[in-house]
Amino acid sequence: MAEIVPLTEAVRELVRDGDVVALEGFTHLIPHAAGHELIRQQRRELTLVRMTPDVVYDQLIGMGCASKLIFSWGGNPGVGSLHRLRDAVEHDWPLPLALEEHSHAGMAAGYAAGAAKLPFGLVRGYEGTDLAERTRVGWVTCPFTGARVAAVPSIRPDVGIVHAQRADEAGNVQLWGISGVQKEVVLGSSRSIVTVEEIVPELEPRPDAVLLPAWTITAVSPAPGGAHPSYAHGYYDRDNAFYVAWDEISRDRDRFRDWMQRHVLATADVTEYRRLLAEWETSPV
Amino acid sequence: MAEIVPLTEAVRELVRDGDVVALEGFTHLIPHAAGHELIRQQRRELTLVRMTPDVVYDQLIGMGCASKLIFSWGGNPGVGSLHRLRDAVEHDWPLPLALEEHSHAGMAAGYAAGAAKLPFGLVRGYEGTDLAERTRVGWVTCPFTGARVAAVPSIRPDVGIVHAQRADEAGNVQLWGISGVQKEVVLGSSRSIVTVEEIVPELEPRPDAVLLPAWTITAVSPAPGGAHPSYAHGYYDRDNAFYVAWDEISRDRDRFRDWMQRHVLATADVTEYRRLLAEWETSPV
Amino acid sequence: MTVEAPAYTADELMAVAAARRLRDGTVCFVGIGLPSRAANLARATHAPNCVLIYESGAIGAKPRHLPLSIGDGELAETADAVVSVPEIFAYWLQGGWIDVGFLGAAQIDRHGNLNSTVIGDYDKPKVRLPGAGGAPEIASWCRETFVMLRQTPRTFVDRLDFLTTVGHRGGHGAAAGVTCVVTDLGVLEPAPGTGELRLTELYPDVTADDAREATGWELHVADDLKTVAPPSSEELEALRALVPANEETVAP
Amino acid sequence: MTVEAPAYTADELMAVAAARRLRDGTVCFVGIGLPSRAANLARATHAPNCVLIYESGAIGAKPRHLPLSIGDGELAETADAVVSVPEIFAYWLQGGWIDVGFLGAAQIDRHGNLNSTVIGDYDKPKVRLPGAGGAPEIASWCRETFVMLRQTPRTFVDRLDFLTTVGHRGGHGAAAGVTCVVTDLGVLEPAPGTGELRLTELYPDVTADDAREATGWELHVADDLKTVAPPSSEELEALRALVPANEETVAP
Repeated sequence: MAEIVPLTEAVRELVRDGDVVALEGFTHLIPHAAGHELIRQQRRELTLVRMTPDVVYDQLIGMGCASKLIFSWGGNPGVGSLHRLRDAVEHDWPLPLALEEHSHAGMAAGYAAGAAKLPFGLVRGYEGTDLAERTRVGWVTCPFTGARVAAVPSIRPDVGIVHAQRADEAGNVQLWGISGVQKEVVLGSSRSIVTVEEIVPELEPRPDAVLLPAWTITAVSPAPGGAHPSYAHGYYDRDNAFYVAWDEISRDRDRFRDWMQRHVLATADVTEYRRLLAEWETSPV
Repeated sequence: MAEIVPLTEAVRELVRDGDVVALEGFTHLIPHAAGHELIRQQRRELTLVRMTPDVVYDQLIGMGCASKLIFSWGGNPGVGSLHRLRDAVEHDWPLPLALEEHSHAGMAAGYAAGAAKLPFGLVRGYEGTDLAERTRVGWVTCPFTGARVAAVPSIRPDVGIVHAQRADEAGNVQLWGISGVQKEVVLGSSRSIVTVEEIVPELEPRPDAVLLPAWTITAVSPAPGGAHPSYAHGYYDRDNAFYVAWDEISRDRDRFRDWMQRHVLATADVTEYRRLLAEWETSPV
Repeated sequence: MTVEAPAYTADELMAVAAARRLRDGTVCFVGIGLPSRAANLARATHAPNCVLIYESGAIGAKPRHLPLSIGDGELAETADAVVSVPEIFAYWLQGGWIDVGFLGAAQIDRHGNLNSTVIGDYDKPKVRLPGAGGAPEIASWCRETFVMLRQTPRTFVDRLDFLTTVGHRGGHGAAAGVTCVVTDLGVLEPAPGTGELRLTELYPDVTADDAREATGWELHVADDLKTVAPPSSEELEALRALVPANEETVAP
Repeated sequence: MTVEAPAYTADELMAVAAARRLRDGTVCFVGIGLPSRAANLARATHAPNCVLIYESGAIGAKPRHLPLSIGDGELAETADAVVSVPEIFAYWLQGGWIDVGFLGAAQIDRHGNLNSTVIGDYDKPKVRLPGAGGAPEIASWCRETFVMLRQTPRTFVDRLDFLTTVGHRGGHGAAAGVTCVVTDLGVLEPAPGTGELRLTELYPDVTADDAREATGWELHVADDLKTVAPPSSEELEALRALVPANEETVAP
């Protein structure tokens, strides 16, 4: 049953060095505040799982939190490369990063299998690609038709972390808009943290909403603005300028570290981070 | 792209003798009007697929439309037996009926696999039961863990038939409330018919709604009241008294045939059927 | 049956006995009839935060009256969420989120295995029953499974005509299988070690011999056989507010 | 490139050339950048009933401005439905409902196979690219796949560094694979029989030799090589209403 606790406490209690951790959110509701807290608490040797690594994993990787990445598309959407991810893969900086890469469809099937507590998921794919040699994919034969179908390993993280719009006081969570694999990652993980924009007295039903009952979640932590630079549908827009700016900030190791020091390590939480960022936006570095 | 056509025409054009036909709707939105039209047009040798055969299949089976039934629970919910189904299985009346039976979970996985155009679905089940010997179930081995997992055949009907609350004039369909496997059966079938309570100018988004775009549907047919004695959430309630009355009507072969003759064969469509039934309700047989 | 002129029916007693076994906050997977009655009674009395999940996809349903079908409109209207049937089985039931599943059956054996498929031979059935429904997976994937069934030699059999649902999973572990059978005479639970169902509780005015006579195998009786307290007036009142007294119920 | 002082950019020409190939009512699976531009241009001009599906789960999105990311809020707001990511891939893409999928890549070979994984050796990459994303399944499951890619010897290569996506499915059948490659010089299509990509259309003021020089394999040219009509003012106007002229786009 979900406990409502501060994010610092949720991360301290629930995420251990060496854990398999998935921070999900498909372009929407990316749990940046939770990512920052992992960096502040200096988690190490994490296996990070995420379909679209994005800026949040660029930061975690660049700060040396990860030893392995399981992913399907690792770019800065609409902008270009993730420089810290590339630096880790191309030059082992700050640490070597093992990769397990899938296609989106394969990884989505793996998350669905994880939520269903199946050991693997099925996808008609991988055949004929070089990816098949480089990733964890197996093959099973259909007992009825003899067809060969690709099997992808079920994704069952130690900790699943997502961001949502709302929770009620009992810890039930509601999110809406593009919902990605958030339901799957919460249901498929051993422990889960959901950061939310706000706690409200009642969760009114809405179109295209996903509800996660309190009894499927370990911790709910308020983190208003916690998806920035991603967005929270109905709360704030995507900070497209930040994604463009990140290309510059992250290109250089020192500049990246300075930025992280100032904006993440030196801030206590998402509120301080957002305040600092608002200053930065009026006078860009 | 869905054409909006009368139900008589949709059934005439799209359902052939010998077809595999699934009329779905899990206790809610059961497509009774379409079932009646199959009976009026005297379709024969159908393989009927449905998780919960219910009264609609009792009628089709008793009227000799089916040669095989694929199902997972065949009773009159809250009342007892389906007497026509039992008579067919126990005494081959009016015709022998081959059975392929699953558990709900197996059949739901088969529908999901059908929608995903996979040859089979996975379920952690069937092991140790006598069902495994009596149905189409296979076994596959997880390439990662060595675990044995049951494989159920994908359900890909020739024709999928469901009932929904609304369509717009372009043939997009919206249904809400308990949504069962309706999306899966429409997406997994070669052809599909959706009967609707009404055609409206615009489909407003609602909580827990399923939208089926016009380009996934072959025919949309207006059939107001077409779920009776099942219900259409937001339109009319379940006719619980009818389900209880059906126990009596269907128990006897002659009485069953008389009832079907009078209420289905002698009526032209769902409107006439409902009118007749309203009379019957004021003066029960 | 030696119970005379009870102030309550056997169905009511069964609902009360099962309801009492649900702790507050328990996540229950319920079908129609007695299970729905028991779980909703628990919600209305000592366990207001029991979570009811119906296989039609209604999660956290809070019906004011008992539904006649697992897909009744009131379930969707009062639910926290309604999901598709493939999802309820894959993500929620197989996903391992359910504490207690409820089942009925036509036959049960000493191991808690259940038959809801046929009486007689499968190919030449004497009685064709509705079939498996959700039963096999409920017993496989819920932490515990409660069976609710009237006790007669025809239902409590030495040998099932068909094994639809594996009930015997030893009564412990993450998915313990059948952990209790609530009948109209008392309660049976798996014996430690063997897992064989034995009589552990009796209703008032019922004897162990009554239960033995109603059982098709040699029924063992626990040394510390308990007596179930009769329904309190509060329980009966809550139950009758949920169910019209003359209502027909046929599981599931 | 021999095009001088065009009244339009190469990106605009590519978007126009691809948009023209979409018939009204086509169901498109689009990524960000040029594909989204092309499909939305088609919607704004000759094909108002084109259906746009984004891999983020937005079905029937009708953005007024081009999204910068596949998950932009406007996509969800204007969509007929928003479904989960597992569902969009399993039921809709693998389900076979998409007519045309769009892809970009870092490298393409003469068979239409694509690399979006690495330049150089996989274990010691010179450039680590973003990876597969939805590309392999888009090319496998859409009826046709359109590739949009600037034509240079570095991108149109004799041999891929990594085969991320199988493009070559013969150009026919239920899932035809890559059926056209829209570049900044013209259009390549699979030759009947061999399926090898050959030049079938050229933009105004571009020669076949320009295209040959920009290709890392010996490029065959169709006998009936056509010239693409320059963008009409209506097309350019519609396109510029969708995209700010100075906007950066990096696929996908």
